[in-house]
Amino acid sequence: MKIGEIVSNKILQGEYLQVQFYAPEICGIAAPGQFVHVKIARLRDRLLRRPFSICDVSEDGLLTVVYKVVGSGTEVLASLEPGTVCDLLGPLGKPFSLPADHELPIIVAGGYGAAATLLLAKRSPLKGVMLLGARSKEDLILTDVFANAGFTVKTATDDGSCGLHGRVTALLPETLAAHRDQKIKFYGCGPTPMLLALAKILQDKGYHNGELSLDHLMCCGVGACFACVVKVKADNADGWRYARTCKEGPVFRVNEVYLGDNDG
Amino acid sequence: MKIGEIVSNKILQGEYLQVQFYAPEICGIAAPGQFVHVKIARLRDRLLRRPFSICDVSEDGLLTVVYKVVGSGTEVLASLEPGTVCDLLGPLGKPFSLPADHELPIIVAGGYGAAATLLLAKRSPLKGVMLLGARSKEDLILTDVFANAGFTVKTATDDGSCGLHGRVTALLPETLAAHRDQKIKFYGCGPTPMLLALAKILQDKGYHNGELSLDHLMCCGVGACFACVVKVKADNADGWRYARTCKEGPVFRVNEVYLGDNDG
Amino acid sequence: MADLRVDLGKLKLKNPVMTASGTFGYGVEYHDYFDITRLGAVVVKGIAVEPSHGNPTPRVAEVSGGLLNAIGLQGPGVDKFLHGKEYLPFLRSIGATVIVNIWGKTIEEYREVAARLNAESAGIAALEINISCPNIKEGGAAFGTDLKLAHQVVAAVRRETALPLITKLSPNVTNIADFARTVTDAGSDMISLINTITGMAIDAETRRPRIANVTGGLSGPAIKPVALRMVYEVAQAVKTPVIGMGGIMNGEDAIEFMLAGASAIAVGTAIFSDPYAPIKVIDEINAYLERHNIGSVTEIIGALKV
Amino acid sequence: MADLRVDLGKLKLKNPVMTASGTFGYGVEYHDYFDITRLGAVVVKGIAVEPSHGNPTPRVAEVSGGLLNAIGLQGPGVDKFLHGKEYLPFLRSIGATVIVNIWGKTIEEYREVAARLNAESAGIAALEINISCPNIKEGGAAFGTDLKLAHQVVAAVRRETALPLITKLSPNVTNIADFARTVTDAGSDMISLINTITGMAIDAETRRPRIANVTGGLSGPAIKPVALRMVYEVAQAVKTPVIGMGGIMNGEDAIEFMLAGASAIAVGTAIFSDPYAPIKVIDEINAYLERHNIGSVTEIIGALKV
Ligand SMILES: Cc1cc2nc3c(=O)[nH]c(=O)nc-3n(C[C@H](O)[C@H](O)[C@H](O)COP(=O)(O)OP(=O)(O)OC[C@H]3O[C@@H](n4cnc5c(N)ncnc54)[C@H](O)[C@@H]3O)c2cc1C
Ligand SMILES: Cc1cc2nc3c(=O)[nH]c(=O)nc-3n(C[C@H](O)[C@H](O)[C@H](O)COP(=O)(O)OP(=O)(O)OC[C@H]3O[C@@H](n4cnc5c(N)ncnc54)[C@H](O)[C@@H]3O)c2cc1C
Ligand SMILES: Cc1cc2nc3c(=O)[nH]c(=O)nc-3n(C[C@H](O)[C@H](O)[C@H](O)COP(=O)(O)O)c2cc1C
Ligand SMILES: Cc1cc2nc3c(=O)[nH]c(=O)nc-3n(C[C@H](O)[C@H](O)[C@H](O)COP(=O)(O)O)c2cc1C
Ligand code: FES
Ligand code: FES
Repeated sequence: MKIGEIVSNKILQGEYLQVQFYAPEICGIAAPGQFVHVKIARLRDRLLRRPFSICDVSEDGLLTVVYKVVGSGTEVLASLEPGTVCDLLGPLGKPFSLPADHELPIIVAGGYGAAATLLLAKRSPLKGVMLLGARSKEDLILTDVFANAGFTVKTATDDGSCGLHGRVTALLPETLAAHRDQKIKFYGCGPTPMLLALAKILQDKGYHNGELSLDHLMCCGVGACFACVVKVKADNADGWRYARTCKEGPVFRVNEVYLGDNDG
Repeated sequence: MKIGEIVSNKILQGEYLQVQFYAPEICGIAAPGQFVHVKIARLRDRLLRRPFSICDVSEDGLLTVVYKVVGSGTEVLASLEPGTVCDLLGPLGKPFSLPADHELPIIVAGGYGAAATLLLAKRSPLKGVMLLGARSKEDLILTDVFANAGFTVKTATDDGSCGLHGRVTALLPETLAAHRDQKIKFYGCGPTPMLLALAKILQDKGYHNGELSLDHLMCCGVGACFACVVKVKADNADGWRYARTCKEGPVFRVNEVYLGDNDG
Repeated sequence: MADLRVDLGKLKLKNPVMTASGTFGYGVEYHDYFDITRLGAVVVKGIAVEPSHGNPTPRVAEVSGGLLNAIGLQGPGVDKFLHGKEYLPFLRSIGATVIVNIWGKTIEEYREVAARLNAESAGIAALEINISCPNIKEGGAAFGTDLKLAHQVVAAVRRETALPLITKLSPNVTNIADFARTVTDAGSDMISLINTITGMAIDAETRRPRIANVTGGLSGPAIKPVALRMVYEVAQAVKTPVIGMGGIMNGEDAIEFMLAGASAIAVGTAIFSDPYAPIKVIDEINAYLERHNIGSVTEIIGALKV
Repeated sequence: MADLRVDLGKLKLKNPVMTASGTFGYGVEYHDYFDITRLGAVVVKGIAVEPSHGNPTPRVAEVSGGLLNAIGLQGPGVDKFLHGKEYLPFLRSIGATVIVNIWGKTIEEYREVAARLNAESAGIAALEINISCPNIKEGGAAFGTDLKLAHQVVAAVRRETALPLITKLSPNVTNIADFARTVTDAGSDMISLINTITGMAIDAETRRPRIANVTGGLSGPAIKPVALRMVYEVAQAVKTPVIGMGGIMNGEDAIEFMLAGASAIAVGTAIFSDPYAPIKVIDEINAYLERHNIGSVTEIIGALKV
């Protein structure tokens, strides 16, 4: 098999697809929360690579990405047959740090956030709680995989079709109450508005032990172009600076996240 | 089958490939010497269509084009699998007029000129002579097809690997001698330098009964953009004007061809 | 069906979609493909006083996302345009809305072609002055890149005709808004932009320019961002109605130009890729408006939220 | 292996391939991918006197054959650049050939950053003055589109340093050759071009500009024909060595720029598509020269047959 070769590419669930690349080197060193930057073969009039979180890696060198078709790049990706070779750059970005042995991980995720935190769940010493939000039932992906990894999965949907009717952050209070005696480490991954809301809750409540994965439209993916920035707190007159989510992130500590006007 | 669908696409001989499209409407009205303007699916960063002479048409609606890979468009074309649908415009251009019942056609062709004159040969009332030139033996295409159509095929190659060692126009004198008593109609199709040389011989010798297919890099293919022009004789101070090979040509009368400095 | 009519001051069109001069011949070439009277307007290839050979070949080179051309304004001259059956008489006979693009090598030539067209103006909806030509009298400086010359040529044409006047701006300038103000000042009723951006292509193997004229004009999707920006700048600078063009391939592109401030748009290079492109653009604009519940296309003109 | 060394007057390079400022960070980001000392030069992202946030996001939009960006010159400021370990000290430590791209919002700021770099110039091969910035003192007119301002800023920097000086021209002007002459006059040893062309992208669905800054700079293959033309015009107009850039994706593109008159070239946006692009360009230039039996790359500079 060639490096970057697509081994399978099929519908995972609802709007989500799952593609597996043969990428033994990346698999060997990938850490939870990192991403690969994919040059999509055949997308000739578009120059940029597309970033995707590493969902899973296998010992035989298969790297799994879970994705949704949202534009031309993902449309072409969805049409690629097994055997097509793609050029992958990675693993890129600052990973989540694993919880310490005694720390209970609580993951709050939305959208492809579930995919971006699966490796974290698998590698956590203590198995914790996965709070997963989505628009509707069919968008709640990978719940069984998280359950198999030993996590308690709780869900919330905007339309109430599964789990709590409302925002995923609304699941936090009861979850925290249930684990009142444990040292908790928070993890978050999902749409930026959700993460900013989560960061506010955690910062307000003084839960500093946590990490959120904030990303933004990327070009280079390696920290060279300053396209992908979000505001993080800084020790300057403004109280913030733009940090590169591809290099200084995507994972930031809860406390780093700037809660003022954040266009990122 | 869909209109424009590729039915087969394979090597014909040497560097030449042959593609068949399902195009019943075009087949129904195509005349010898006309061309189709092909939008090559998947050539996303290139806007222009690629013009190809109609080599053959069948009663069941299959249109044959013979082509050589010379750049990105033909490279992509060569890679298209049967089932791919292309957008064809045509038939375009002024066709060859068929020889009258008593006229003996002598065709002088080089390169894909053989493909562009096959329909002419097939539809000629009298079967005549095909003079075919090429760089080397393996570039002499369709000789058996012309022979099957009743034509006498004589060849010339630059490297002497088949037929006369030299230019195809050198085959003219003996051919003319052999048919001294017949009314002859000349046809030419091939690289521009060859056609200009042929036009000069014919004009000098007073052989006015003939038609040459002169083409040039095309954009619109329908006469709208003036990209594809060659110089033809004109009744003005300069003695020439630029004629659109896609609309006023590609077929011009021998006598129309301008023999002064012709950049076309 | 949304209301597609647009009003460009003196010029009222059934829909905002025109063809870009030089990419649609004289209309007749495409009437076999679709009914060209369905177009907002047919803008014909540039017409001058005299017939003109145009440039030596090769005249075009395909480049990434675009086309480089140096056709050099080959054309029949105004006489033949007015009387040759495949030109204006044909367009008149089918009832197309016709805009005549004009050019000259001196101000006098511009003036004269405008006067000639004015004298037999039946069936002509407007004149479009292409000022991207070099002025041979003034040593080759293009009218379209010199504010004073641009003013002079528009004013000279204005004196000859009461026909609605469009001035087509060259993008090869530092400040496009200045040119918009100047030609408005000189009496232009509308502004169209952009013409092609000067570019060059080289064949590394032969070491020669890929077009005989060495440089040519770049068109197609490659120039769309520049065109959009200039349309936006001009629409901000003047009240004169704007006709936007440059790389429009589909209805979405057309909508973008209108949001930026264009009251109408023209489809050019896209036609070489698909002769039906202008008609598809009309349909796609309509589909967009219906999808967004917008009753009239005029509602999106300049409706960009910044 | 052909001889790839080029001589740009005061600046001698092991090969003609640089990185374009702003597309290669400060070098360190790519040193994991290949040995960046192999490059003719590493041109770092623009450095100013003070640290700078840059523009709000979104800062980029992908367009047909190109990229629109309005990063807004986010950067660490000259102090941190000189002393922060991931900046100049790193580049010095590995022995890279470094060109520092500089900018300012006033002439004084340009002068100051040049003076600061001059004072600690070990490891700096040249300065590149980015004049595409708006001059806040003069009401926002960009230095690079005003001949007088362009002259002043180059002259001011020239007085501060004996380092080889490159001036990077903006393509958003009517006559690029005039700017080449002016900056040469003001003491620039070399000229680089082109910077990005101002453009705009709009999201038809949201009706908003696709980048927060409304307009941005277009780069990539879309601008290559314009860049080639301007390089050619400048090379014809002045003797000052030219560094060409704009849409260079591979060795063939690089050769075309050198044929047009560039003594060296820079790879920019291509790096986002393939981080190894600059190294591949070096190899492909060499392969071209070997295939054509050309001993030295200098033989193709300006060797276009017109
Ligand atoms: C670090 C990182 C990890 C990601 N992981 C995943 C993942 O695991 N699964 C997944 O489905 N998607 C993921 N994304 C988003 C993914 O990169 C985009 O969906 C993809 O680039 C869109 O490409 P396109 O050509 O289909 O869409 P385009 O035509 O480029 O854009 C379509 C829409 O998607 C938005 N978009 C484009 N690029 C991005 C981007 N980089 N981030 C967010 N929105 C974007 C555009 O603004 C536009 O609205 C990730 C993004 C980042 C930055
Ligand atoms: C009326 C007409 C009929 C033709 N019939 C045939 C045919 O039956 N079989 C066939 O193999 N080819 C034919 N050609 C040539 C064919 O159109 C070109 O080979 C093709 O367009 C090249 O496309 P490309 O993308 O592969 O090459 P490009 O990358 O576009 O160009 C590669 C090389 O081919 C040259 N070239 C490009 N377009 C043309 C063109 N239109 N005419 C001549 N040279 C060109 C270029 O100058 C360049 O040197 C015909 C051309 C015309 C005008
Ligand atoms: C082949 C060709 C010929 C052109 N001829 C003319 C012309 O005669 N007069 C004119 O004003 N513009 C001419 N143009 C410019 C177009 O009208 C249009 O302004 C430009 O191509 C940008 O639009 P597009 O990207 O949609 O093609 C020509 C363009 C092309 C490609
Ligand atoms: C994301 C990005 C950032 C840039 N930043 C700078 C900069 O800081 N200083 C500068 O002089 N040019 C900057 N440029 C312009 C490039 O150096 C180059 O001139 C331009 O992109 C054209 O080359 P290309 O098409 O190869 O990218 C930047 C370009 C891009 C795409
Ligand atoms: S994408 Fe280039 S710095 Fe992050
Ligand atoms: S290709 Fe347009 S006129 Fe012939």
